Amino acid sequence: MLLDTNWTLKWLTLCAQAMAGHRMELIELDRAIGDSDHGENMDRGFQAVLEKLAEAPPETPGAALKLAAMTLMSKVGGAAGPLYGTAFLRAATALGDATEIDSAAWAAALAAGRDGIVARGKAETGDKTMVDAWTPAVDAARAAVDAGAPDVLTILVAAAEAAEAGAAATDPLVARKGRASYLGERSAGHRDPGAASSALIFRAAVGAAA
Amino acid sequence: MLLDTNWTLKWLTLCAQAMAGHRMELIELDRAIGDSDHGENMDRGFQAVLEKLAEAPPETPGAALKLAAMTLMSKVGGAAGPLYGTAFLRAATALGDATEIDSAAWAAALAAGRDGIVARGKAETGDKTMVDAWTPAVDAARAAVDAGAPDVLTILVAAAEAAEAGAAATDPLVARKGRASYLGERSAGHRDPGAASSALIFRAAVGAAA
Amino acid sequence: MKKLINDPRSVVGESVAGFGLAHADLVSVNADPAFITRKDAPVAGKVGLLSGGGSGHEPLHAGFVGRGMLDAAVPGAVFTSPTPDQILPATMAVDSGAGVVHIVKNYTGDVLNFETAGELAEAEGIRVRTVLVNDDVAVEDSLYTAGRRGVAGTLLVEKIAGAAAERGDDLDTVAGIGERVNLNVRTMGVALSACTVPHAGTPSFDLAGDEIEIGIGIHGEPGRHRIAMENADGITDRLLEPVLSDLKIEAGEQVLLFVNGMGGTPLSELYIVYRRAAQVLVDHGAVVARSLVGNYVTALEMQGCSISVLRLNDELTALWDAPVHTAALRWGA
Amino acid sequence: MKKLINDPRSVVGESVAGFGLAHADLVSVNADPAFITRKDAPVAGKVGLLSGGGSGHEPLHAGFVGRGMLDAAVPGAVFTSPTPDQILPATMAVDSGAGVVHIVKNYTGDVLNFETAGELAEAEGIRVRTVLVNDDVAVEDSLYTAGRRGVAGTLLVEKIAGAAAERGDDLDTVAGIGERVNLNVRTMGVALSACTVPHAGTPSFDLAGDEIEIGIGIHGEPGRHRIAMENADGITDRLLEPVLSDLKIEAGEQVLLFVNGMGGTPLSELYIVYRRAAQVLVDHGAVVARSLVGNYVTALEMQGCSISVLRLNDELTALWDAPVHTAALRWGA
Ligand SMILES: Nc1ncnc2c1ncn2[C@@H]1O[C@H](COP(=O)(O)OP(=O)(O)O)[C@@H](O)[C@H]1O
Ligand SMILES: Nc1ncnc2c1ncn2[C@@H]1O[C@H](COP(=O)(O)OP(=O)(O)O)[C@@H](O)[C@H]1O
Ligand SMILES: [Mg+2]
Ligand SMILES: [Mg+2]
Ligand SMILES: [Mg+2]
Ligand SMILES: [Mg+2]
Repeated sequence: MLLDTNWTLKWLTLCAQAMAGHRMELIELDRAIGDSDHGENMDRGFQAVLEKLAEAPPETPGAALKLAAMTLMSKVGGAAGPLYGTAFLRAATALGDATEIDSAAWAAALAAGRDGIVARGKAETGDKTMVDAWTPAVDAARAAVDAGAPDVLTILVAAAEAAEAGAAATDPLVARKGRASYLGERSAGHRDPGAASSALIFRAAVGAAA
Repeated sequence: MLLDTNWTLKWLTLCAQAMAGHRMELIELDRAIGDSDHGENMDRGFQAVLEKLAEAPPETPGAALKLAAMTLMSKVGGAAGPLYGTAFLRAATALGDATEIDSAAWAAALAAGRDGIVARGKAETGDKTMVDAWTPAVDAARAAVDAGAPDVLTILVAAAEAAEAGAAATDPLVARKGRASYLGERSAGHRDPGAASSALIFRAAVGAAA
Repeated sequence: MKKLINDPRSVVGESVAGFGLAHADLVSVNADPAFITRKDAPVAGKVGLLSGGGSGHEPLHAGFVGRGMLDAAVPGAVFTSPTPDQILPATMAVDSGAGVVHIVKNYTGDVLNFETAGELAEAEGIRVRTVLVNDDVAVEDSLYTAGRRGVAGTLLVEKIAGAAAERGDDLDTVAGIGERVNLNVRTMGVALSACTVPHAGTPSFDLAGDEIEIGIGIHGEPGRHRIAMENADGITDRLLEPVLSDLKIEAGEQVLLFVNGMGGTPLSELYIVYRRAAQVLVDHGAVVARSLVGNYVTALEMQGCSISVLRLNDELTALWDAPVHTAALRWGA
Repeated sequence: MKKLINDPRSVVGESVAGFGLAHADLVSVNADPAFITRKDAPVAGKVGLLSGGGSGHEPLHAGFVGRGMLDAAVPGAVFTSPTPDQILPATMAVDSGAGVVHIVKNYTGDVLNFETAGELAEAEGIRVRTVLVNDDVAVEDSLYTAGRRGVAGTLLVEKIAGAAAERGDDLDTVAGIGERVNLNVRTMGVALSACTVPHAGTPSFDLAGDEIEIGIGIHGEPGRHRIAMENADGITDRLLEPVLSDLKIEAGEQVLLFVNGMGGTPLSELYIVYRRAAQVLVDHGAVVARSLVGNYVTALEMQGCSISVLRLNDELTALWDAPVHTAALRWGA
């Protein structure tokens, strides 16, 4: 299997469903160490993505991700909007005009997305941000490709599992970037909302390929 | 026994104690159908009366009541301040320079006090105000005098019992004067705070003579 | 009860002292008995304008002392009308010989205390005229009540009568204009939560999480009735309806729309109410010529608002627009 | 959750619409994308001043649009920074060719969104300078945080930079003055209660009846630490100490003292805090030359306050005193 435009559209649709379904959960995570808006923002943003996709259905995975990027940038706001926007934009750029994406290309696109987040947000691993979901996911995807995983689904599953583990691993951390950093030690003992939403996005990618 | 200056001072002292002791109870009554200040105002007012009495001890019952009247007028505020102030002032005027007061004179002083409240506040019996404690007390005192009660203590007890019954009888009434009247039917089922504080004042008069 | 206070008994004194420090350019504060006057009082030849009442409604009244509005404010204890021994010296302090107008909200306590103070002032040779404010349509004015309460409309009376006094109108004219404002303004309020009087320590009434009180005053008293929570537009319609029907606003009339916060409601919500109220007025054919939105006549930290509508005419509009320089209301100066 | 709203998702849109209706003489409102501009924008030859951020802090920022202060305000969703597609057209709408200063509170989201908008504006040929406000001493500015937050000091930056722009200063000068204000103001806040974000529906944190949060920001986030309730003087001392020591105020220096309410605290309590803070400053040898007390930079209906101290010099004082005519701050005009 190769990832195509249909998969991309399905992925974004499942992302929107996941954000709607986990809206309160993400709000609740952000309430504990932030300002209670992450779930609302992600839900609003991905609903807007669906509307945009319906208005002008894109023809390539890259075009779909670029449209998603621009929409997230203009509809999410807060820290997550520009960060996810940049991630999707860099991934789209990495994919170029390709209509079908293989494992290696997808792993590279994810890495480009992660690099975009780091470039904008300057967070390092362990700072208790979405980077703590993305970097394990990128590493797992790359490792699977290096190990010769032929099937892109394997890559997607490896990335999703790593992202979920990475999100869970933010629980004990003290935040050093973003709003949660204002809490200092009090941020420990809570999951980072952006890492949690990232894990949902990686899991949706598996669902879209299933 | 006749009522003298000592009795008057003791009465005002017991009034102050009663207001301090029932402060929260009067606040609570006023909270239900008013604005939660009656107990605080009465407590503040009678504490000030005690201070004034200590500064310049008056020589007659009338002078003591006049000092109390002026102090209540300037320290209680709200509806109760002018009404109690007027009542004490009219009673003081009725007593004149007398140093000893008999039953008939006391009953007349109470009636003058009640008339003062009615003159200022225009409330009728049954309007759910302090008048509903004062009028039965005045009537009971007059009736006891008319029945030939020789002892002023009998008068004081009759007045106190009537005031207490009158206050209790305000429970089911719908207020037609004062702040509680804004509640309309919702004022029924609560005791009028001013009637309750009046009953305390009449009861203190008994204590001072005991 | 959590409040930024030191002691329930020192709340008014310390707050007024802080007010005096923060606005020393505008006002003088007399600590005991407590009253606040315009820095330059008495203003030669000018009618003095004095208002007062229980504390807990800030910025009313002290926040409206200054050029073009009040000459003096007399604060009582929280929700307790002030006493004649405060009102009298404040009246004397702002009388330049032209007389003093007392603006009194219609509550038994306020009426009685101002009545006595007025008599005492007259005995001192000061001419006093009283303007009684009773703009609250929640309360029926009948034999069976103490009459309508004075609520948010008080600010409009103070501003407009203040402008009349400032331009040099005489005692009767200033009082007459104040009365005219009162006759042409109606208000209705809602509470989403109670407030806590400092010395009481518990909320002034108990309200379930899905209930609101319609027809509340500004003393934390319960309202006329309790209903299930509704959305902002529904509540706005409910408040505005009796205001408009009582005021008999007709198509083409110019009005001032005043959405007043009770203290604990965010400004953003007041603007949501304002939006609907303005729409309803326009649908009604009225012209919203002036507006005011904010927490001006409050009940401590109560959540809720009131809506006031004032029927304007050219003179009232001009007096509303006239310069005012107070701590809480300022323009053109 | 009881709020005067219709739908959590329409809160900002309806509130801004109401604001536009109530202040049609001052501002124009663009509904989609949402931004508010000065009625007469762009003002020929004048540097444009734009600020924005999440909603829920009203009157910040829209309440400060007008002569002598902001040319544009860009409201995001509640507690969510606005997006470049709002900031860019607002920037274009207020650029007269003299360039635009963006006043940005230091939060990751605000910084990133304004950064992108600034780049896009530059690409359109508009010169943009950014003033980052980070006055909150509760947060240490270190490698281990996102840096200090911008809180109530933002108002002071907007007022003073606004006066500089109004008198005709050029882009770099206006931005430089804004930065100077930021360098000379420090703030510290306390919450007595949380606030409830409309779309979240539950209070932003849970606080026992006898606890308060010290070192809070303006987004309903918990503070640096939680302590048992204290009286107003104790809390004031606690807030003021880090402000003064960080700012290194010395005897004889002139300061502006700003006691800001978080939205749900009565004005009377803010004056109690002001009273103590002014006393402490005087004891410290400082001269409280200017003051501001009120609910200006809020966190919805949160109870609590912040204390800001700004070190003044003759120029800053003159710019503070310069005329301003906005919905929420007005004098001399
Ligand atoms: N500098 C950063 N780098 C990477 N991710 C960040 C950074 N700052 C914040 N985030 C992510 O953004 C999430 C918060 O997003 P959101 O709540 O939508 O924005 P805001 O904090 O502006 O309210 C955090 O949980 C974190 O994962
Ligand atoms: N017109 C009136 N005539 C007689 N008593 C009155 C009148 N109005 C009010 N009162 C009495 O005053 C009491 C309330 O006093 P208080 O709470 O101190 O004043 P306020 O209502 O101004 O807060 C009522 O309970 C009632 O007994
Ligand atoms: Mg957030
Ligand atoms: Mg009362
Ligand atoms: Mg009262
Ligand atoms: Mg946010």
